[in-house]
Order: sequence, then C-alpha cells, then structure tokens
Amino acid sequence: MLKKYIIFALIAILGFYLASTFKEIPFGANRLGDLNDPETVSAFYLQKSPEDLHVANAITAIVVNFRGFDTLGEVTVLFLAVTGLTSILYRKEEEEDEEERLSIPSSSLVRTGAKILFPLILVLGMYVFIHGHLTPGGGFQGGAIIATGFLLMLITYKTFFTNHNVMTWLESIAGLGFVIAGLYGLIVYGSFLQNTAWTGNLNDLLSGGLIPLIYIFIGLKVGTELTSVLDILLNIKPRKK
Amino acid sequence: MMEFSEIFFKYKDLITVAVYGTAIMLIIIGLYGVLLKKHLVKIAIGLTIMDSGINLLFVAVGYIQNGTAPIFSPGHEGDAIRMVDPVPQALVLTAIVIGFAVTALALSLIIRLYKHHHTANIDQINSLKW
Amino acid sequence: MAMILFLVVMVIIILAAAIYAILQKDLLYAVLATGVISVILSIFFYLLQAPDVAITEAAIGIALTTIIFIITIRNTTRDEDEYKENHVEKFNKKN
Amino acid sequence: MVISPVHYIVAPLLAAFAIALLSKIYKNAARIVPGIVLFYNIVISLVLMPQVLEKGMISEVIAGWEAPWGINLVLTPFSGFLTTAVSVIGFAIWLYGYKFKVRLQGGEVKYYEILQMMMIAGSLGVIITGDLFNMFVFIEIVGITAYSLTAFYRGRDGAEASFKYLLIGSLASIFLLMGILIIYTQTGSLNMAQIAERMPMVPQTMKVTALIFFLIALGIEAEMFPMNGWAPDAYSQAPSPTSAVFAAVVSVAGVYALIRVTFTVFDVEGVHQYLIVMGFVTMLVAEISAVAQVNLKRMLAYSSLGQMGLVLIAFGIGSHLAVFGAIFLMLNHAVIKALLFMSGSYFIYNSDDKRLIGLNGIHKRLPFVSAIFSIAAFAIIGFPPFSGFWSKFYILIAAGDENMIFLIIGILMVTIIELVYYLRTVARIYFYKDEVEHTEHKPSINAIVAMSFLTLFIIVIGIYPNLITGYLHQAADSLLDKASYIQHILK
Repeated sequence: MLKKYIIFALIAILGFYLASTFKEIPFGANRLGDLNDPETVSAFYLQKSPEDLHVANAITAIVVNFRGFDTLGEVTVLFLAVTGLTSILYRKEEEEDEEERLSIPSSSLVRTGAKILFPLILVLGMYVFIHGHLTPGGGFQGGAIIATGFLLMLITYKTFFTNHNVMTWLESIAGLGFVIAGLYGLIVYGSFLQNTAWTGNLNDLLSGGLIPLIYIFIGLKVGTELTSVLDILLNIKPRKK
Repeated sequence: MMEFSEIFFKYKDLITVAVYGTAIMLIIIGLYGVLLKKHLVKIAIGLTIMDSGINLLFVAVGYIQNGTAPIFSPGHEGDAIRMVDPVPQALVLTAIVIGFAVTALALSLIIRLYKHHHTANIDQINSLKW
Repeated sequence: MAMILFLVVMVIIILAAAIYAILQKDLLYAVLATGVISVILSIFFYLLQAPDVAITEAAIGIALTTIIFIITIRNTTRDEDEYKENHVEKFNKKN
Repeated sequence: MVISPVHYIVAPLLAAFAIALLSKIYKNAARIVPGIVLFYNIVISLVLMPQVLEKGMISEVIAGWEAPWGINLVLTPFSGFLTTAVSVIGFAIWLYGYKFKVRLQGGEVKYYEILQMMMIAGSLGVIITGDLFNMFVFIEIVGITAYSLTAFYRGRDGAEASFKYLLIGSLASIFLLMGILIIYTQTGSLNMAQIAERMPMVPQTMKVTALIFFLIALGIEAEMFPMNGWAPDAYSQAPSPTSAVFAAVVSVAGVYALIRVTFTVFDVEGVHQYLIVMGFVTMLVAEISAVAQVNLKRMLAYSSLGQMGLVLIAFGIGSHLAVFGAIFLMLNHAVIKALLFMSGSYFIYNSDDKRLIGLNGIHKRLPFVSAIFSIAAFAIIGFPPFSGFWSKFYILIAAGDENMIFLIIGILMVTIIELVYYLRTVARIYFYKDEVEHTEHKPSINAIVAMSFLTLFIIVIGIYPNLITGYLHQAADSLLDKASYIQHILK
C-alpha cells in the first residue's frame, strides 16, 4: 500500500511541476521573432519554405527537407517495428494452421459497400500524399489512409489477403528510393537529402524539386508498413476457448 | 476558424487553462494508468493517453494568437507573419508515428505474454521479479 | 460564446473519456474511450491550426490504434479482473 | 564520393531496406551484408578520425541547410573516438555471431540480422547527431530494436523482460519529449550548439526543469539508478551477441547522450555532484546485487551497471584527468564486457544451465574460452597487466587530486566486491569438480578470431597504454571545451 501512496505523491508532484512550468510559457504568444532576420528555426523555415523551396505547405517542407533526416529515421522506426513484430509473433509456424482471423460478420450490403469504398479510399490516400506539398496532408497521412482502406477489406472479407511478396517489394523499393533520393543530393550537391536547384513555381503540382517524389516514397512506405502491422496482428490465431 | 481567434482575447485565461490543463491532465491520467494498473492492456492504454497528452502539449505550444495554418496560398507569400509555429507540428507528426510503432510492439508482447502465462495481470507474470 | 461552450464541452468529454478508459473494467469499452480521446484530440489539433497533425491523428489514432487494441483484447482477455477467476480456478484444481 | 559522417547512417539503412530483396535472390545475403556494412563503418572511422584530430571537429549539414537551421552531424575527437570503438566492436560481435545464428531457436536469421545491425547504427546515430530531436529519433530506433531483440527467443521470460524494457523506455521517451519541448520554447532552436549558446538567457527554473526531464530520460538509457531495473532482465534474456551489443554499444550511446546534454547543452550548477552521487549509488547497488546472482548473464549485467556507475562518477568529478579516465573506462568496459558476454555464452551453451553451477570445471572442455573469460574477468576488476587497470588508476588519481577521500575508499571497496564475485566465478571454472556429463560445443573459428582480437587489444593496451592515451587526452579536451564546440558549429 505504501508503494501506492508514493506513486500518488510522485504523480501529484509531476502534475504540479508541469502546471507551474507551463504557466510561465504563455499560450498563443508569438515566439517566432523577426521573420526577415530569423533568430528561431521556425521563422527561418517559414521564410525559406516559399522563397527557396517553393513549397506551399511549410510542414511538408520541414518534414521532407529541413528535417528530412528525422523522417528517414522515423520511417526506419516503423520498418523496424514491422520486422520486430514478425520476429516476436513468430507467425511462420502458425501459418500451417487454418487461417481464422478477426472479421466482422458482414451482410452482403457491407461487403459491397467495402468493395466500392476500398478503391475510393486508396485514391484518396494517394491524392493526399501526391498533394502533400500543396494542401494539408502528405506521406504519413496518405499512408495511414491507405492502411485504413486495407483494414476495411481485411476485416470484411475473410478471404482477402495481402500479397506479402508485393508488400516486401513495395516497402523495400520505397525505402531504397528515399535513401537514394537523399544520396542524389549528397553526390550532386554535396549534402544528404539536399533538394534540387529546380523547384518550380509555388502551388504547382510539379514544384518543390524532389520533395513530392520523396513524399510519395514516404507515403508508399508508411502505407505498406502500417498495412503489414495490421496484417500481422490480424492473422494471429485466436486462443481456443 | 476566425471565430476562435476573435473570442481569443476575451477568454484568454480560460482557453489557456483549458488547453494546457487538458494536455497535462491527460499525461497525469495516463501515468496513473501506467504505474498503478495491473492489467497489461490497461498499461498500454495509459501509454497511449500519455502520448496524446504530450502531442497536444506540443501543438498547443506552437499555437500563435490569430495564427493561420502554415500553408501558403498563391499571391500571399508574405502571409508568414500570421502563421502558427510549424516546427512543433512537424515534430508531432514524427512522434505520433513512432508512438504507434511502439504501441504495436507493446501489444504484440502482451499477446505473447498471455499465450505463455494465460493471464495479463502484471502481478502474476513474475518469473523475473518486477 | 458558442465557441467557448464547445471548447469546455470538449475538455470535459476528453477528460471524462480518459478517466473512463483507465477505470472501466471492461477493456473493450476502455479502448473505445481511447478512440473518443483521439477524436476530440484531432478536433483540438484542427482548432489549433494544425490540419496536418489532425489528419494524422484521425487516421492513426482513431482507426489504427483502436483496431490493434481490439485485436489484442480478442487474443487475450476482455475483462480486467479476469485473473481473479483464473486464480480461483487454479486453486480449485489444486484441491 | 567523399566519405562523410552521414555514411555511418546511410550505409546500414540502405542495407536494411535491401536485405529483404537480396535475401530472395541469395539466401545468405542477410548474414553477409551486415558484416560488409559494419566493416565499412570501420573504414569510415579510419578515414575520418585523422581529419577530426587535425581539424578539431567535423560538422556535416543535412539537406544543405547550415548548422543552426538544419540537422547536423558532428564528429568531435570525443564522439569520433566512440564511433570508432563502436564500429570495431560491432564488427567483432558480428564476426563472433556469424555461425551463432544457425542455432537460433526459431525466428528468422534475416530479422535478427537487420535488427542487430540497426541497433548498432542507431547507437552511432545517437553519438554523432548534433540535434536534440534527431537524438530522440535515434534513441527510438535503438529502443525498438532492443525491445524486439530481447523478445527474440521463444521463452516466456524474453517477452516479459522485453515488455518491462518497453514500458520504462516509453516513459523515458515521453520525458525526453517534454524536456525537448521546454527547451524549444525557451530557445527557439533544436540545435545543440545554438541551445548551448542561448542557455545563459534561459530562466533558471526552466533550465532546471528541462534538465530534470533530460536526466530522468537519459538516465534510463544510461542505466543510472533507480531506473535501471530493466537492464539485467534484458541482458540476460536477449540472444548472446545481442547482450554483448547492449553492454558494449547501447550503454556507450546512452552515457554519451547523457554526458553531451549535461556537459555541452546545459550549464546548470550542481549537476556534477548529482552525477557523482547517482553514479556511486548505481555502482554500489549494482555490485552488491551482482554478488547475489546465480545466473551468469545476470551477474555480468549487474557488473555492467556497476561499471557505468563508475563512468558517471568519473564524469561527475569533471577535471581533465577524470574525464580522460572516464572515456578510457568506457572503451575498456565496452571491449571487456563484450568479451565476457561472448565467452560466457559459450559456457551457457555448453552447460545446458544458465546458472553459475553449470560452470563447474568447464575449463577441461573449453580451455581456450575459459582462458579468455579469466583474462577478461581480471581485466575488468583492474589487475595491472590489462587495460582495465589504467582506467581505474586514472580515475582514482583524479579523485585524489580533488581530495575526494571517501570516493576513493568507496571505489576501492566496490572493487573488492567485484573481486569476490569474479574470482568466485573463475574459481568455479578452474577448481570445482563437475559431476555431470555434457555434450561438447567447441567455439567456431570466426568466434575464436573475434575473441582473440579483443583479448589482444586488452593486453596490448594494458602494456602500452600510450598507444591511445594521446587520442583520449584530445577527446577529453574536446568534451570540456564547450566554447569551441559552439563556435565551430555556428561558425
């Protein structure tokens, strides 16, 4: 019981501490400083994103270019999570068993609906990551939307399977594409992930140099990886009751 | 969401408390779940709630009064002066995806622990002493 | 004014959902409550001028996280207090 | 293409993404490619180290944005020295484990190899990055791979240890994010050099709050008391080459991150005393727990925690000589502990029993491995002809210079505890009688080569410490010289 009270005290202290800290950080205050002579990274990014990169969505510019290395690491985290999941759940042995996975008992109406919705969701996902540099959204969002499309199919159709070979190929090629696009910058311009000199006009579909291409790779990779996570987890054999 | 910015002046303190308070409360509730709950799935739920809290905190810190989303429209390249801070948003995007990866891994470990121990209670899974 | 009311209601819902998620013994409802947290959270993100984050939270937080939790519950147990019964069973077997 | 620090990360990433495709064409690709990559890392280190020592440090920008704006990678003599050590040890562990995978219980070699390689690459990333959030991402890479590898074997204990590790690791990453957020709001930057430059302008309370979050989060990674409960479980449940990587690579990266943040980024008074106190408690608790262990790998894990405690004490003393000794000890600990885990795993494999009793009289069956284990055990205690002696010696002298008599007495007492349990183990190997018949598993050639190489290193450095002390002095200088770090990166 003593342990419980100690933990309560710790939580209370943390809460008090956080509250008093964030009291000092005014909400809604402008911390960017002067945009023309940037002192903070945000001001610099907001200034350079339309000027140098010709990318309308500043967040895309940050995620893909300014801090693209983080994104590469983050895509790797997902990739490693898929690898880890596969090894942790050792599904190889269980593939011999009869497949029986989570599915909702669905009427023909739901099935037809899913069939119609599925391509629409895929198209929506692709639209989101192709237009990532123009509108809100991008690789992560598009990839996640595609994964929800696959999720819909996986749980309404017991017979729907993702082709693992295709998934592996897509995932690897998207990952390699990202790294190679980075290496292109390293070889040609001398800095990893550096953008091309040609960047197009602001708000054109073909603007931002390599940024849309890299975001498409990210979208494909995130989409296949999230789908793999769902696929692995859905295919666990349920425990016999 | 112009309306939101207009009323911002009037109720600034209330909004501050609402947004920061929500984020901090989420972190604390999540931490309570992680430290004191005995069921493994509950612990994982606690972790996701904590993640939500910290994500909200990031975005809230980046918000600027009367700001717009950091997306430029043609002919308004000078709009940067009115935009919210884009960096915390970019960081949160990364954090959300990483959080999902960790959650998936945690849940698969829970499934495996349940297979071995036939229970998901932390007090009963103690071959290594917690 | 309506806006403020909306905000306050959202705060109440999100905190109530969080507390419910931690206290509810039936894990399926607890998981659905975390889904509710994600919904409100993505509205928060939208109001705080972060549409990108809102879309990500909507897709990952609401749909994918919830479904992997549901899969886990299906593969383990839905009742938080399951171990007590389990314990009694073991005890009975011994005697 | 000119070799630059970013290759440390890009080469493993390319390999990791390509292995899935390559192994469809050629089955052994998953085993060989990581070796090539890790060897390439050594080549990078050998090419870059002379440049680093000549210029003082190398800073590489990513995506063409100059240092405070974009992400940058920094090789100082300190981090360059550690990356070299990590690359060499990583390659040695790969070589050691090359045949080991044949015996993996279930699970696919492919996944194991990818995870192991990325764990080393992630640790390298933590060491070379010059950006706080980028460091968080690399710590997550190390974390995800470490959780997966801990649960790689099918036993139920592996999953339990892994979940425990994941739980503590996730809390650490949440605290780390909190610290980064507070620092970001105060300085408007994520670049370590710029944050360090602006740190004097940050209000004291904010500084301390952020530092506390960083100390909690990075203390978990650096295995500091009291957040190190995960470590013995993870070390003992992971496959043996992975335990060696945990001890030799991951812990080095954790300590590096902690030291870089406390020494370079923050300028808070009193953090050195905190490091000394926590390091001492860590060391004492860990070494006393080690005596009580009956499982060989757990004993080695606790000993590892003890050594990390000593490293933190030495950094906490903060003088040039102490930092010099601390870096020396980090290197020694990485090499020696890797060696102990490598040889220890052959004992475990031969005795069908993870407990110490299984070691009784094992030297008759495994004379070579027993000899190596004994040398490593003596080296880590700090007996004179081996390299472990020098690091402990310098740390004690540094403590003496600062008139910390109690610290010296404490370290010597802990050394006696170490002596007790290592000698006990060695005595088991050589002087106890073994009653049970066992099957014999001789070490394979590649494992012998890897272990001999590391043993040779211990002995050579023990006899001629001057071979590396020059580099170590430069490394210590570069860590303590905060101004030139800032100046060099911000130009």
